[in-house]
Amino acid sequence: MSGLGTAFGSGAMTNTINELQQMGPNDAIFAIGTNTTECHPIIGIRMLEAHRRGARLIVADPRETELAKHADVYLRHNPGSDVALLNAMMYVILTEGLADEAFIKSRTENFEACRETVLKYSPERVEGITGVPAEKVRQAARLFATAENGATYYTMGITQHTSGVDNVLSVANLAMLTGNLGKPRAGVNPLRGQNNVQGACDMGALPNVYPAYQPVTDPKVREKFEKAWGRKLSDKVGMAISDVLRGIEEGKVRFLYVFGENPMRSDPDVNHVRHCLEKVEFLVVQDIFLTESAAMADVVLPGTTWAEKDGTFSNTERRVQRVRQAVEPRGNARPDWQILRDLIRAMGYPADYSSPEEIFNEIRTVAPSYAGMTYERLEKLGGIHWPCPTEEHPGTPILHVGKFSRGLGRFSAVDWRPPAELPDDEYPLVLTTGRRTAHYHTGTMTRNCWGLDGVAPEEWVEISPEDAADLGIAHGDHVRLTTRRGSVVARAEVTDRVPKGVTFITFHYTESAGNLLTNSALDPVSKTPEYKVCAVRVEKVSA
Amino acid sequence: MIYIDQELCTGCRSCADVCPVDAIVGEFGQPQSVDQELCVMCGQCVQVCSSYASILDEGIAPREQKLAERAMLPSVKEPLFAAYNQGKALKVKEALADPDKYVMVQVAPAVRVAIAEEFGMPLGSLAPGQMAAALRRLGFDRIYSTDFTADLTIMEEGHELIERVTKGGTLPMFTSCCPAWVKYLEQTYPELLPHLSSCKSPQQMAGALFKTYGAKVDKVDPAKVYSVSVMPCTCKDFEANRPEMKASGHQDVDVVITTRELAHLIKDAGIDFASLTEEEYDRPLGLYTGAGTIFGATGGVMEAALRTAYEVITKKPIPELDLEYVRGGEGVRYATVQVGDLELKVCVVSGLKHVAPVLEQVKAGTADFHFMEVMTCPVGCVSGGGQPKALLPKDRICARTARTASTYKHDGELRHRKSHENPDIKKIYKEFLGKPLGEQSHHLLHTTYTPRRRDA
Amino acid sequence: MTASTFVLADPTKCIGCQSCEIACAVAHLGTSITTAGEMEAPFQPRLRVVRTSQVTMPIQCRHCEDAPCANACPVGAIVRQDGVVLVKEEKCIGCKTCVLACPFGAMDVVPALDKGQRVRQPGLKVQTDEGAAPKERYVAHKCDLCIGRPGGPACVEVCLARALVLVKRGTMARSVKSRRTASAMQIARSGVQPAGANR
Amino acid sequence: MCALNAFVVADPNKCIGCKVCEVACAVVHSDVPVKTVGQMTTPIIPRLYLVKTAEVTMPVQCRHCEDAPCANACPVGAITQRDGIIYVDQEACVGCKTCMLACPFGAMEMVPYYRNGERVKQLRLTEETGEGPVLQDAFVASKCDRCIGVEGGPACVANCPKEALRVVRPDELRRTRNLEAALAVLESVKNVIG
Repeated sequence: MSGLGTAFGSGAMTNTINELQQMGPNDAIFAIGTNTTECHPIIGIRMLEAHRRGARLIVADPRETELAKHADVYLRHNPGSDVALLNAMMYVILTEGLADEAFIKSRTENFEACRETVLKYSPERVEGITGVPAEKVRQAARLFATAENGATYYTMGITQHTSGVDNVLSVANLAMLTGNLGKPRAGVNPLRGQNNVQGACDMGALPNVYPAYQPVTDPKVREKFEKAWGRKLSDKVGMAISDVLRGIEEGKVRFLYVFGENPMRSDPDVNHVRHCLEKVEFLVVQDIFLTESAAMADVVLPGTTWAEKDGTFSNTERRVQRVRQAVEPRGNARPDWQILRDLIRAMGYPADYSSPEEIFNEIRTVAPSYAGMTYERLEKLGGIHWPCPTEEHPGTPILHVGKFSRGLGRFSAVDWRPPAELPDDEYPLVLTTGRRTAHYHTGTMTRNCWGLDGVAPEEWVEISPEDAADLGIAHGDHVRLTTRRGSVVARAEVTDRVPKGVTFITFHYTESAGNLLTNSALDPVSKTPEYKVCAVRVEKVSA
Repeated sequence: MIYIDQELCTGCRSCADVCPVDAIVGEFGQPQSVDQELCVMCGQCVQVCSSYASILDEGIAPREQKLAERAMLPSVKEPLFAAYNQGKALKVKEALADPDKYVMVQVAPAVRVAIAEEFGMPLGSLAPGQMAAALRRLGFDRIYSTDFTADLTIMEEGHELIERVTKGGTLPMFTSCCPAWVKYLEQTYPELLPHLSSCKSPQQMAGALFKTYGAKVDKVDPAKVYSVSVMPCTCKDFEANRPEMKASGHQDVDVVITTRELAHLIKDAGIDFASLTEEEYDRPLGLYTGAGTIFGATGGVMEAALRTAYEVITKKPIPELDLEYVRGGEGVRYATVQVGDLELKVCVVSGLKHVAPVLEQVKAGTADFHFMEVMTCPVGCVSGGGQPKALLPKDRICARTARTASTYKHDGELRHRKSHENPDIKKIYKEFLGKPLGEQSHHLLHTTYTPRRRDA
Repeated sequence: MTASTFVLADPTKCIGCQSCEIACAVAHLGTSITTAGEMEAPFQPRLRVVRTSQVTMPIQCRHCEDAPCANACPVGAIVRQDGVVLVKEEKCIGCKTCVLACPFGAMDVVPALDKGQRVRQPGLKVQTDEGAAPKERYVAHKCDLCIGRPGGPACVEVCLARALVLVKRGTMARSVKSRRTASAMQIARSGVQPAGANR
Repeated sequence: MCALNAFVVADPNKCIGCKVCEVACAVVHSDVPVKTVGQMTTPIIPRLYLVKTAEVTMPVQCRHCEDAPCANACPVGAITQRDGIIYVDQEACVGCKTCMLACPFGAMEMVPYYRNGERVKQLRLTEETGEGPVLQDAFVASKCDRCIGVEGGPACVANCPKEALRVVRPDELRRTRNLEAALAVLESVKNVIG
């Protein structure tokens, strides 16, 4: 979010998913740090279909994902070496005259600084950092830059690093260098991990902005919201999750309201999270199942599932869509908006919303990018991409056409920095984390689904055949993974999906919670933890 | 003689894999038989055969009948397998029961490292004393050891080698103590027979002495002496029955039984082998040195000969007694030994199937050595066809290793380790034989060989 | 002669999502799974997704014309019915010879279910340190092409990548015919002729 | 879910019919340790049986059926499953032979009962003979126990000179075959696509 905001003026996906269906031989797909076929299977299938129609497919991932298997060029780079890899690709594009000079000249700024930095990163020089043969980097760069349109896709493999913002800036640099913005079948496309995370951000569920990314520090903005809501508002930026946990430790945060989130499984260094949740004076958790976090709460508020809900979801491509209630809520469960409304009322504010649509209409008055959307239009058009400023506006499938949200696209000079924790004698392997198709996040929903849990009932840690042989581990053995934070036991999947020196675990399973292991070191700007790299020791556990 | 029970054989031909002379005849999957003319009676097929008589198989002859066919004692309980050698235990039992017979027994070196296995002791257990005790319980009148005549063999063969090397006899010289090897050479390479040492095997030297010197010592009529031999070997009976083996004026060795058959006799007599206390062998023909006992292992004859030849030629004590370079496992080994001014080159062949290429070299005149030891069985007599038969393939290997180790252990622990230092060897030369290669020796201890080329 | 139809996956399309496994397990479950939460029935799909760095695709029964599983079955529990190779569960003794016989690994032996519930054996007990308890009945388990299911095989229906297809006798015949034609054309065009035919 | 019972099976294309497997089986199941033939005072009583006909040569043994018909047929509960092995409690067996009738493989046999190398006699069962009543020898059901507790696994497998026997773990076998089948499809798809 922070990275793309800096470069383009908007943190959202620039293009749409359906464009994949128009891709052909003149188009290129560059997927970096995204296990698309597993985590976004529908998009993954579209990518493979595009590839079958002739679209070029370049995949960069330390793990040989399903998508990587099909790639024209697969770059298996070391975890945490993304900036070096991307700079090396740009080096090739620059030195081989494949850059889009016209686009750079007319649409961007600060190119020289970026160029100067990139020219330090020849593919040969960074081989030691990335682990990718220089020739492969060259192939990938040429394949991408010579395509008429090149679309870049990424997810947490890019963002969940202490260099997450740098990684995103580099992706943005590459897209601008090749002129791949503001046009179809191109763009920079961060795929959101959850169905409505875009909507939550749009609504200002971030420490520094009001709905529609209007900064809390801007007096004019504050004035607008004070007028709309009839109350005095703070001019201070709020806390990131990591600040909240520190705040609890320091006694500054005494009340915590957790809402559709399971920090006891989703946050890094779970042992530390537990310590904080135990310490906080009053903990309220609102969820649809009694999660590990809810089990620690003073008060649990039962929420509703997707099938019991009404309202809108804003998906990864900024498309606002209606969600309609299918069944009545079970037991004491209530829709989130009702719980929140009653809470606001109890706190003395006269909230009198009677339906989600009423709330949506209020959103339209304060969030300019939603202003032109009505339930009727959403219904009729099957969803609208924001920004949609007026009721006559068709919505904006592609951002930055002709002009970036911030005016000129801004190049950044980005140097590679190593991850916060690297392997050493005590913890000799790299641990990286991610998801599997069958399960979603902390498994709160999916592990309660018979079929989904049926195909993936337990954790299988991926370990390379070489490392397994060194450690005397056979496929199916139980292994213990230990980091400086904690230790979990899981089955070993001996597979060359991971390279030598790298192990992989998910964070779906309570029995072997991956986030007991992960490092809570943060990106200095986005405050995103480095889930994707830490040092680990693996041992066979005798049965 | 070696036979294959047609009722039991499944035709797996595992025996053919170990037969060094391709004497196993038959189609795969069909019962096999032995080409007796080719067969050298090494008994390796007996050792490897795993096709046993099952109690669940109602279509085969009753056990009693099979025991009789094999001339086995009726009291034997052990399972029966398709490949077997015709036994002589019944004859021995008969002789022991005959008051008119003065029964002398010799036991070969390799028997003492294996016999205890048949009584539940670990593979390769060393039990010379218990064996002597058991033989005495069985009623043998004199308990002698082939190890003594092994020492004697060294005296004769060592001098023969020195003479051939120094006076220009046929070289290289071959050892002649393995009867299967001798038969093989007679039938396959008769033109090389002059290379064989003229020395009889230790068994036959003992046989010739039992009914001459031995009878004299005991003051018995040689005609009443019944000479029994206990061997790890299924070919020794063939050797004993060679027509020329009558130097004493009688059949030198009357009957040969195997290690396994001795165990049958001991069990038949109800002797609890494991609880016997150790006893000595009788003198003079039972006292032996380490050099004599290592005849049981491959390279042992060579090592024993070198220990003596070195000292006879150089008149100096040999600096190192354990000649590791001639020891080893299956295959061919070469070594060069500095004996005074002579650079003596030797060759050791363990396992008869490895000998043909070496013999081809000898025939071609390209063999660069003076002296060759050949043992038919894989690692020498300890792995002989008459030894206790391991039930599992891996134990067959373990047994070989353990028996070899015990053989060298025994050598290391004996008071004398060089044949020429055996006091009773010195004595017999003084009292009876004169000197090595002398006239009496020539008559009693040396022999000749017969080509037996099969007509095409 | 009626050649069997079968389901086959295209490894170039499959993304390994295992939706087919879930669809299969659900289709054969006999009870509803629409409510989340605790459910006792074991998860027993009749096809399995292979997922390695070389290949990703589900494997299921080919309904072989000379089904080795059926030919190996000592109790005649595997039969063909309308071209579908089926397990007669009531006859199966769980001997696993069919597992040994199947070259595809398409045969499994799993706990037998009656209305989603496991069934106990009359005699065989499992002896553990905690004592003896009746063993559950196990039966051979394989693809039955969702015989009797209105929408046809559930795996094919659910596959979003369209990686699974029902290969029918007609499909095969057409493909074989077109390959024969192509082969003939190739020989004709390349001028390859038998020796001596050049007159 | 616990794994399916493993079993031993022979490859008729490799088997030469030497019966080493039978001997090895009897050796490891002897309650008196035996190394050499001479140490054996009992007959060789194996738990797998060489079949040798014009068409086939291979030993046959128990499949450790999941629904073991032998066990389900046993009237005294002498056959149970322990650690994935269908196991005969020979002390409990009454020698009724129902298990032999039930087993479709002929893997069950009724054999003389030996303990410490000696035949076990019946408690009271006598046979009327000309010389009066004679106490009878005991017989028991006998079958493959996959060498439970034997170091190095089943003796037949470990000792076969032709490596014709192997332990089949059905789950592993299925996975391996699945993979091979998938690779074969991939190969043919590649060939067709070119």
